[in-house]
Amino acid sequence: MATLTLLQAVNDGLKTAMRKDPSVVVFGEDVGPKGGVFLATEGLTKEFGKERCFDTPLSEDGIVGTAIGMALNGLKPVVEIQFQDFIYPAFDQIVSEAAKFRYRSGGQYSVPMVIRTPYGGGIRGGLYHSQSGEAYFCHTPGLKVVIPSTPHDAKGLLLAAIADPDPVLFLEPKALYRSVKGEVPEHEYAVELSKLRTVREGTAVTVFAYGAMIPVCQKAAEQAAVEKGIECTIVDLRTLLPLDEEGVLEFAKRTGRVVVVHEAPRFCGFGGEISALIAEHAMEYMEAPIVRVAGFDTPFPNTLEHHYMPDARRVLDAIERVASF
Amino acid sequence: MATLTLLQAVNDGLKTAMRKDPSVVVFGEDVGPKGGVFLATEGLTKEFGKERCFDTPLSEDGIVGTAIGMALNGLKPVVEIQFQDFIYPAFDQIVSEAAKFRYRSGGQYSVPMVIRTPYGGGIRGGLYHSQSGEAYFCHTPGLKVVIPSTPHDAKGLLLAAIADPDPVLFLEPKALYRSVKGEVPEHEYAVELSKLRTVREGTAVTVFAYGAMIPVCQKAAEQAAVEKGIECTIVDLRTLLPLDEEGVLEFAKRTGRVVVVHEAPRFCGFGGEISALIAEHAMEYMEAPIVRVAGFDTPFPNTLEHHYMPDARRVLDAIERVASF
Amino acid sequence: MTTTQLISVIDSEGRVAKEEHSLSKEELLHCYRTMIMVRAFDDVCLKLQRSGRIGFSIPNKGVEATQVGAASALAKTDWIFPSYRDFGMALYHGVTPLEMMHNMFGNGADTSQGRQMPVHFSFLDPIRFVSISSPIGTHIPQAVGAAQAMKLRGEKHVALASFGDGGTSSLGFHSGLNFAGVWKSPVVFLCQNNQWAISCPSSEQTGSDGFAVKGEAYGIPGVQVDGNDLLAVRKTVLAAVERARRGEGSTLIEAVTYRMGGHSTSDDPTRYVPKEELERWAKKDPIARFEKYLQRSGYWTPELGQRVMQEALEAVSAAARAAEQTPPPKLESVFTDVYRDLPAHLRKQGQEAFELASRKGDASAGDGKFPL
Amino acid sequence: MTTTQLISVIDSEGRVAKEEHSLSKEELLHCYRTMIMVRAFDDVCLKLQRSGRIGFSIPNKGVEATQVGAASALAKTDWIFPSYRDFGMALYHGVTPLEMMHNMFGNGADTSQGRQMPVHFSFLDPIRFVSISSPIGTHIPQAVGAAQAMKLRGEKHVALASFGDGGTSSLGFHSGLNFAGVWKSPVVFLCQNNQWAISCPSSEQTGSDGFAVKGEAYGIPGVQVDGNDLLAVRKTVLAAVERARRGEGSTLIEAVTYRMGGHSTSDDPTRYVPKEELERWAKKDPIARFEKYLQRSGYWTPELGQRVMQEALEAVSAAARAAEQTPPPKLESVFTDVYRDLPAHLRKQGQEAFELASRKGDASAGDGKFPL
Ligand SMILES: Cc1ncc(C[n+]2csc(CCOP(=O)(O)OP(=O)(O)O)c2C)c(N)n1
Ligand SMILES: Cc1ncc(C[n+]2csc(CCOP(=O)(O)OP(=O)(O)O)c2C)c(N)n1
Ligand SMILES: [Mg+2]
Ligand SMILES: [Mg+2]
Repeated sequence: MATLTLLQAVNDGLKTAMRKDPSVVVFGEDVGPKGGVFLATEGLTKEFGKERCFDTPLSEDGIVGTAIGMALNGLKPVVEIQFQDFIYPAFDQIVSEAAKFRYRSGGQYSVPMVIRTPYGGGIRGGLYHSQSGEAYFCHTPGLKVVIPSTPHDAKGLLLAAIADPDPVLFLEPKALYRSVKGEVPEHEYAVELSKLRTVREGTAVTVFAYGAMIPVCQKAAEQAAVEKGIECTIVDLRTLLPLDEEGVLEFAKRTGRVVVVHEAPRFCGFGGEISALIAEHAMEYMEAPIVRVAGFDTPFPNTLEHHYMPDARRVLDAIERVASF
Repeated sequence: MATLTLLQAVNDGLKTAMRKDPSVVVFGEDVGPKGGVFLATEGLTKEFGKERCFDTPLSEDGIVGTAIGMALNGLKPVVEIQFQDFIYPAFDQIVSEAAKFRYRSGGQYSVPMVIRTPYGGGIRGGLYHSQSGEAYFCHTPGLKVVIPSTPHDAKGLLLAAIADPDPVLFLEPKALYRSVKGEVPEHEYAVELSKLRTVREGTAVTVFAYGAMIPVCQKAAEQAAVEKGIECTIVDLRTLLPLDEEGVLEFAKRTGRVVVVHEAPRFCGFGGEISALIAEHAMEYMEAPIVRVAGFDTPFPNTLEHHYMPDARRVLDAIERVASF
Repeated sequence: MTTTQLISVIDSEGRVAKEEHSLSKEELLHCYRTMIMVRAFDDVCLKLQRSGRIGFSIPNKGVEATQVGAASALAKTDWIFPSYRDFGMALYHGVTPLEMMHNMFGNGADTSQGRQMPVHFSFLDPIRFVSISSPIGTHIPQAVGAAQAMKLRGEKHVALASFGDGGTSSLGFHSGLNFAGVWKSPVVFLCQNNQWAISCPSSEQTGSDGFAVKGEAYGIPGVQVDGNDLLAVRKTVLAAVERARRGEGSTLIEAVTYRMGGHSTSDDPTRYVPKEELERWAKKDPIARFEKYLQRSGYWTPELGQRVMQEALEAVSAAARAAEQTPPPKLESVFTDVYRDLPAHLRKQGQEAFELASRKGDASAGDGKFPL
Repeated sequence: MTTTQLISVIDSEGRVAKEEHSLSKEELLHCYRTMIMVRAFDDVCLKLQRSGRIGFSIPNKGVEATQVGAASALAKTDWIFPSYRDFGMALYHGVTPLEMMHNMFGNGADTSQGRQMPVHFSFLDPIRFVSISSPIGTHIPQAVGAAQAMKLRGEKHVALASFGDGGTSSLGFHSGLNFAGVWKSPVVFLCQNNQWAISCPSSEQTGSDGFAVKGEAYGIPGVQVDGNDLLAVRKTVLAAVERARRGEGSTLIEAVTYRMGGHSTSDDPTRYVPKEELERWAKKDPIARFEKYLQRSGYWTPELGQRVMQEALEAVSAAARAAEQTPPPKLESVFTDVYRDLPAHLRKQGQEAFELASRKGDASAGDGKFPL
């Protein structure tokens, strides 16, 4: 097995899919000869030709709109939106079209496709190169929303997303692109969608998180264990929609103490859904308030991004509060 | 005082604002001579001329984008999006621009403007004339989101929204446009934003709702009282963002039993935020699970919309379950 | 690149200067019957709506020649990305009035399972008539993508995207034509300039001189055709289709026509349409014009016309009766087709809905009426 | 309507056929000094970025004449809706290098309070240089709205919207030009065709023949101007500005120029830019060309050139030193300016952040670097 960064694992996943299935096409802004601004698509045009990996005009609406048409007609587009912050021109195509095609046509038409896009903070990108918009898409029935946090999952979830019969938004935590490394099988494999992953087990507190918050939570959990003897379970949700709701409830019940962590603003964020699920279906098991640690309810600042984004300090504080309640 | 429908109250609010403040301009698709597809802007072009109430080309991006420019430069645009379902082409302008202008410019530039749009089901409008997208916007710091449920509030909140220094999304429950009537002062007045309204008081269960769900909850609460002797408090949230969080917690604590109702899909919907707030800050007071009654996690169907939308039956069932827990 | 001269074949008296098409009598009559069927379908739907039996419909009076002329230029292997005012294209290729009526009634036999509003059709056979959505213009880049898939596979099929004058202001118009221009995709863009977008006249939709000229912004040839002239539309679309099949890329066609009815059954056009304008265009009725042409060719008599209309009305009325008696969709249809496989949370929500119905009785339909 | 001939005033040897402008020596030298200041600012920022003192910058080498020529056609009462590669326009009107450097360092004196990335400037004085955002094209309809407000109030000011070749594919381009065409708004649309959108050549951005022709789709005259010729840009923009002031509506100007550096400090243009192309354009350097012209006019010597550059570099370096020593924004700046009045939930979140900092220590900055 090769040791790859998360970014290399994405690249490997794309190549694996393209080698296997000639209907997979990759396109977006700068994904061709340049290989994408993060180099996630590096080498694709070279290996597969510019018919299968190509640049487009600067229009996310056009990228997603044409991808939908290709998906309707037998191709398997895997498109890149350069930054998740720039997905909003395609919001109508994603929310009104991709998510609703199968339903409105009674299954006559469907749009199996993947939209890959780097999301999240930690690179001093300010308001428009740091956002975490997952909640918008998770409130959109018909879509699937996937976020890997390890190289292994990045490749395996991406291959599962590409094989999926429905449109998948694949959010890549750009802060982890080069900062996490891990073993990644060279062959083709899939990590099943809608199944959470246990990162760490502990009986005191359950921490739900995903994406770039996983390492942050791991650090906080280590500190909690070492400094306070509080042992946490960390659950990586991985697929946000359709969510493994049974799994979430199961892990919440085990400890009765829950912390939910994400980078996106708190208000109406994805964490609210986790809290609400538990408050509705596992309330009797709760021994403490369900605490969210999230981005503030402000746009994403640049210089002070480290104050804005949840860090181990904030997660640890929440763990301690919940454990000692 | 005149007795007006909610639709007439909106129209009255627009006229009141335009008479008072010459910088108020109204535009959108079909809002001019036709008076809007629901007639909310009826008579405006006639009274104020086509310089102040006019039609636009068919582009929501253009409507909101130009409105932002006008707001930057001293006008007070009050634009209409014909159906909330058609706001998504303007999503980028709303989320990336209107919501972030003040922040990113350190207060040098701001965009006081109102986007009015009818939302919600109940008119056999199917997937694209029935949606309730409030959660998307409530997850967007920098916006305000307001939903009236009575004619009195429709005018008073609209006038407050127009007077507000920040961008306000004003969602009008189209199902109530003509079905609710109420007394509306002829003069100018404002209903303060970010203050909830108590629709009904009762000690057994607190029901949080807004918009077209208010009459549904009222009906359910009457039935609960008459048939089961369960007395509910109904809270009309009115301003969803910034939410009166203290008020929500206060009313949740009073009964310790909470039902949250909205038309939008449940998953990552606004109701999740209410549940999460309570689960975080008033958990100790809760004597029952916090139950959400919401649209299903599917697109909005047409023929079976009455199954999809929460009705008194479903709300009553939740009230009973929560009361008897 | 843009042809600024309006292409016309049949003159107002039904005369054709030079026989430019290769349509047989049967083919011509098929076009005619289809136009009549559109009008009959409209008439019946209007009555159904006025009597409260369906909620909504969209009239096509005045634009039948554009729809049918365009459809006649396509093969069954081509794809149609239609707007809501295009069902003549489906009828032309063999979709039945009954299949359409199921949608108008939103019953359980509707291809969309009663999920969509009336006139939002979806058909796979005998031609791809891609599921119509309400948001304007979104289908334009989709058509480009579908066409591009054909091109990448080396097929010689084309996609036709149809939209209105209002649709040219949409974002999809810009991105769709721009991508097609760069990719040289085999798409035909058919802009039906019927002079109105609900209550907004096409003169307020754009500052440009007509809509065909917009092709130039994308390196796409633009042509204007008399949309009330079936043979001119057919000829123009056919030329564009053949160009696309030859791999030469796309064409923007502006069919100049007129919406003689309201925008929909919820709309009152007398609030904004000048009476003289309507009268002027009524004289150019595309069906009357085609009848004159057929008559000159010896294919038509007033009696034949009456009979065709009579048969069409009967077929549509029979379809309406059958559709009205078809049961509504099942409750489970609310939950299926969101994804290919029913996910756990939707299974649960469906079960709860069934349980509640058995415990508390069924939900009852409201009396909400569509307002426009 | 579209002028397909490239407008040019100064030839490659600095000759001007006929003195077409009314600029005094001082004015000409102000343009020159501004272009040099842009280049100096770029050079210093590149060094700051390479040495890790700032995170990011955007080079302007090659496009200075377009920026400055356009700015020189505007009055202080006009509004500029710039892109991120336009700060020469701000410098021309009197924004200081220090004000700009505060933004590059994202410090507490930055007008955006360090909230935005570098080069996302916002200035109110001495001219409206409207807060730049990253999403491409969104500012185009905004400029139309701001201009329309002027028009409705009867003011004679104009708005200038500046964007790249890539920007013409954006949704804002389409809606902005479309609305301006219908409204005849007093806007000047300046498309800086610098041949590249990051790694995508302008030939893959559109199928049209250049970008000026796109005006026709909106009934807006389009002109192409040599963007490396300051006097030609000034003349063309001035004509458009005057047309707008006269109430005749907007103009689309395509300034044909070249981005001689990478897209940004994160970009490696050698991965995709053909070497010969760069060499070809290097010969057309707009500053060298203007120097030749000034020299012919007797206003310039190599010594003057050196002195102007030296002064500019010193001013910018001094600004950088001062900005670097200016403290970062205060923690509370994270929470303010979301709304005019701090709402309760943000007050609470801010308090919690302060409390946590006092209890658990301050958050520490990561080492994340901007990747492009
Ligand atoms: C994005 C969007 N905005 C608004 C609407 C509401 N709407 C429905 S039809 C229509 C007018 C369309 O006019 P045109 O494109 O000319 O087509 P026509 O109805 O004339 O055939 C409008 C504004 C919509 N469906 N989608
Ligand atoms: C909506 C959107 N999509 C993508 C990007 C990423 N991006 C930043 S600059 C750029 C290229 C812009 O090219 P052009 O408009 O020609 O301007 P130039 O950089 O050449 O001045 C891209 C794709 C963005 N900022 N916004
Ligand atoms: Mg029309
Ligand atoms: Mg460029």
